[in-house]
Amino acid sequence: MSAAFSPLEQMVVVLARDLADGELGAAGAAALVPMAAIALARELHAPNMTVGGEMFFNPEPGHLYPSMLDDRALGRCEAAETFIELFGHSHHGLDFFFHSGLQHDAYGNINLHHVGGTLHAPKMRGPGAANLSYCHTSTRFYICPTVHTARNFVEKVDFITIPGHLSGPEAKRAAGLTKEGPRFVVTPRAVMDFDPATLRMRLKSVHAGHTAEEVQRHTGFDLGIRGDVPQTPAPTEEELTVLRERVDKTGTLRI
Amino acid sequence: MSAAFSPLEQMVVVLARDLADGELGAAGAAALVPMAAIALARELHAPNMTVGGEMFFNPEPGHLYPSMLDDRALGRCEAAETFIELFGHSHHGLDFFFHSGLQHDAYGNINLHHVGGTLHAPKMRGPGAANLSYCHTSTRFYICPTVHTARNFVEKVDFITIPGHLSGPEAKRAAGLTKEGPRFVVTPRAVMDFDPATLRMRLKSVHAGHTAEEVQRHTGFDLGIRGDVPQTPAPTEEELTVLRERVDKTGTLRI
Amino acid sequence: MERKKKPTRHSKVTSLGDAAILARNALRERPEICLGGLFKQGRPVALVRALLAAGAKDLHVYSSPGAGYDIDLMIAAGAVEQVFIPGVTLENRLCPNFRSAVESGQVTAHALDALTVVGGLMASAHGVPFQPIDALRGSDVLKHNPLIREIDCPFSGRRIHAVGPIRPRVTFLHAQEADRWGNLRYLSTMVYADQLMARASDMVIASVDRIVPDDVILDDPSRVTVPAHYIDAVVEVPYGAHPTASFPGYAMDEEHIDAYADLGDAARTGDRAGLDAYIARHVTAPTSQEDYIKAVGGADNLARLKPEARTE
Amino acid sequence: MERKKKPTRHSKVTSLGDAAILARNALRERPEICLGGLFKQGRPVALVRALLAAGAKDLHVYSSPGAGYDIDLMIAAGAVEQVFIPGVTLENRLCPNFRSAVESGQVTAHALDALTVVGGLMASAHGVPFQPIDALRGSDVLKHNPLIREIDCPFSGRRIHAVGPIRPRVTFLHAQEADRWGNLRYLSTMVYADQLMARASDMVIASVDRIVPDDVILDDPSRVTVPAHYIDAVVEVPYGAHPTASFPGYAMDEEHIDAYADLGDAARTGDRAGLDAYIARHVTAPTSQEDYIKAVGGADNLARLKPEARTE
Repeated sequence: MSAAFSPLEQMVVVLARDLADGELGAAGAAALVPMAAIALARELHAPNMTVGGEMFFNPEPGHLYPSMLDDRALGRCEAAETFIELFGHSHHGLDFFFHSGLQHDAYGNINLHHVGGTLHAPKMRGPGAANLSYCHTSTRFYICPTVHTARNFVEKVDFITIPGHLSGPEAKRAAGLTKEGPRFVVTPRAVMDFDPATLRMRLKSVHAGHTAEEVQRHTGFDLGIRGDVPQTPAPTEEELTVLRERVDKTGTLRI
Repeated sequence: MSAAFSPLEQMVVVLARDLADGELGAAGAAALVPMAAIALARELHAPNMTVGGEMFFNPEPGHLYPSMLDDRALGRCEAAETFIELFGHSHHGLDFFFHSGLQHDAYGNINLHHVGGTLHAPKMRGPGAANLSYCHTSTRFYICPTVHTARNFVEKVDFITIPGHLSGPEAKRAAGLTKEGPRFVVTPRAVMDFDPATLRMRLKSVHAGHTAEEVQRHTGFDLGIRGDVPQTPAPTEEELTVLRERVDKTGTLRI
Repeated sequence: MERKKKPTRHSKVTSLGDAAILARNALRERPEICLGGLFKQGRPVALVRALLAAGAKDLHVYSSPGAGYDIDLMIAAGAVEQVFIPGVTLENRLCPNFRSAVESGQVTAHALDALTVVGGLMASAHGVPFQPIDALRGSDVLKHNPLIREIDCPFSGRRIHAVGPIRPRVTFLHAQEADRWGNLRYLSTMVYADQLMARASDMVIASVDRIVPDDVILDDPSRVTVPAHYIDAVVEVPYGAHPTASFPGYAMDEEHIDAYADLGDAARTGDRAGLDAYIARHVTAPTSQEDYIKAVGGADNLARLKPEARTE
Repeated sequence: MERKKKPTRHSKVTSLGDAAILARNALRERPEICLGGLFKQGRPVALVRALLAAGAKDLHVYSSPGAGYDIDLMIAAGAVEQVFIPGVTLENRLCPNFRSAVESGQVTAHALDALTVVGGLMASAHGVPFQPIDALRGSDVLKHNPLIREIDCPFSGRRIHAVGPIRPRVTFLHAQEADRWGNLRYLSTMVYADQLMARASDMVIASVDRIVPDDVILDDPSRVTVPAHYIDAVVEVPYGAHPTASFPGYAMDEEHIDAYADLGDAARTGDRAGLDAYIARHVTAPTSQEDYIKAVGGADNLARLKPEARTE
């Protein structure tokens, strides 16, 4: 049994395990958990991973920063690029990317534009998003919001900023989305994946200290729970030690 | 009366006088005379000229180099660009540029591809040319070969690498060439310009020590000589002093 | 012989106030302004404040694909009509005045993506009538994006997207250093879309934390990020990016931005007094950057914004 | 707890011979090779010699828009079928073997311009199906250029040109420095089209005058010209660009290139013995760069190629 760990640490470890050596990927806009996952994977099993596609390569920050678009995090890295090179990466795609939004729906679509109303007469206007391409030019992406409630997990998003699986396989094909799309949804409560036949989200495992019933209660659509739901494998002692000693030296993931 | 000067020095001075302050221009491939002309203009009357559009800005070489694509000439300059920026400059155009070729014809068209035969079965294959755009995206250009014979000044070039005035105003319009095109042809013997009505080349002035008859004899088409041809104004003492003391310190133009 | 002295080259160094008037007048012809930097990094905020103080109105604002504090402040000051920026956020929280203005219909915020903005700037920089884009699928942004259109690709035969040139009338950039001719040296790790914007725009005005001697540029030309050719005016403004970052000089002032956002949130719920006082104190009242630095607690206070050394 | 050691990252450093075999085998799949540098600056000549020694044949050669010595040598060695380079010249004289081979019909030299080549590399680097070009008029090159076509511009309605992606199977680059991961640092003033080629190509192999410690890169990331992401193999080859220049290490060896061109001119008039001996001595016989350096007179001789200091 491993030591006590925070919900964000659990998220980081789940994501890190799925990133393979030699891959190229980037963290996206809400970067704390993804950057930690990438850094942990590089320390543990993926030394040949390249962090790139966001105008810098392989940053070696002194500690975790909430945004990667911060020279304090990038002062030491291997190379810097500009938006012109990012234009190319966006077309060529990465191996993995991360997203999260104001709303996420049953098919993994993400909304960052508005909740309620219309785009130009919104009830609540969100930030929008810069990069809409990595979600489908990349091999796969992960959805990893740091909150999980029935308000941000809804049956249907009000606006599809980032397409996930749209309304399922047929819609995805029609839109020309040929890659895997969202693979996992990792939240502080649980891990979800998508039914291969319907591409609807379903509960895959719940983190220690959480229950399937609780996760369903905090989700605005049916998670297709049948029988016992496995527990998310907790961080191993090695994972936790490396995470705390070499990646998150200041304990940002435990605040 | 000014001091003795070389044919190349005369060419440099003629070209320098026509370059205005505040303009943007570049030297092209056969760069010795154009670079000297640009540098002389900057020293004498055009301190706000920008040398750019060829992947470097405002070089300050220690002496004249035959090619500008030489880091010895570019070690001191204001900035370096790449072919991507050159792509943009080629579209936006410069104020002035320079060209010379294997053959130049009566309408200022320039051939760098082949003499005799066809492109893929040439009698003599030339070097080709990298930049075909500055000749018509730029406000004007100059033709300044360092030899002037009946073999490189021909009625019609075998291949139009660099369009000058094509076969005159109508052809130029049809091809979408909307700028001035070649303004002057400056050689070691003389200065030529183009008849505004026909756009055919004509003798404008002969350099000291040369005659109109001699220039015509070394030109493969009729230069439209009527009556007396003026002499090219010789370099002034100031021009020559500045050229030798600040631009061509090693006397490359006098070899 | 009496020889003429070498003629004098004009410096492009100007004052913050003159730069703002130059920009404001140009923007009256065509209101498209573009801002360099990205989110809380390298934003030309001193120039933005000066432009607001000079009374710019009805602006159409572009940027690299991500912006936050400055666009929010411009909206709070009532200077903006349309926003052409894909992502508008303070990163750790939403932009309060942007939200309010869009929700109330006072400002139109177009749904765009990064490739449209970057592609449009590329088309303008390259001098071509459009830039093909082939990486947009499935997003509702495609239904609303006013700048792209579908075309038949002459090479692949497929339907792809294309964007025409985005040519800002005025672009503001912030760099760490420049010479007096306007050659900009970025010492920050990233340079965002700043080079591209400089190449794409009609007029470019840059603020720099300091002017350096000519030889600094000539001795290391490949360090110049934006050549002077593209620059119309350069203004020496210490802390010119504040409250955003200018590495390695100073980090983003998160405390300042958070306090500003709190005032914006208060204004959303009806209490605009704090926000108005903020604008008066930081935008309207200062007649110089020295005044502004005093208003934000003086240079001693700003010295706390350590960039946290590269070798940490 | 027993903790695993941090796993090991693979170095991309390889030998000249292995790099040449890697390239040769890839080029057997698709013979499109691209060379970095420009004319007599920064050309990857050691890699070219190694590729010739490894027996590459029937190559289609691309480059930045200007090349000379290396393409001429490749033709002299009988390795080239088609040339896609706008300008082929030694600058002070014509390329003798290029001329002979084109005049005899042995090699096809396409009529191209710089914007076609650069635009094709841009399309490939950007991942789009074509690059619009709107600056080509009046040249006979347009009648023969095999890579461009006319399209109707969807924005302006005018007829413009477009070029599809140029995606070299292998690109050779020469930089002054790299770390063992393949992050390339150019210390030369210009970097030509080298970044663009790296982004546009399937496989990129770089020679560098020296490998530097990791920290040199990490301490100054904005000095990295081509990130390791784009690089498949890096070879440490002192004087790897010789007889072309690698600033600030060494200048172009004009004497060597002129002597080579004299042998080429002799071959044009029927006497190929000198040219064959040159190829044997410089290309076929050396089994290492040390051998090559000996063949050109040793390091002492090369030390004469002073780059003439920036501050001259």
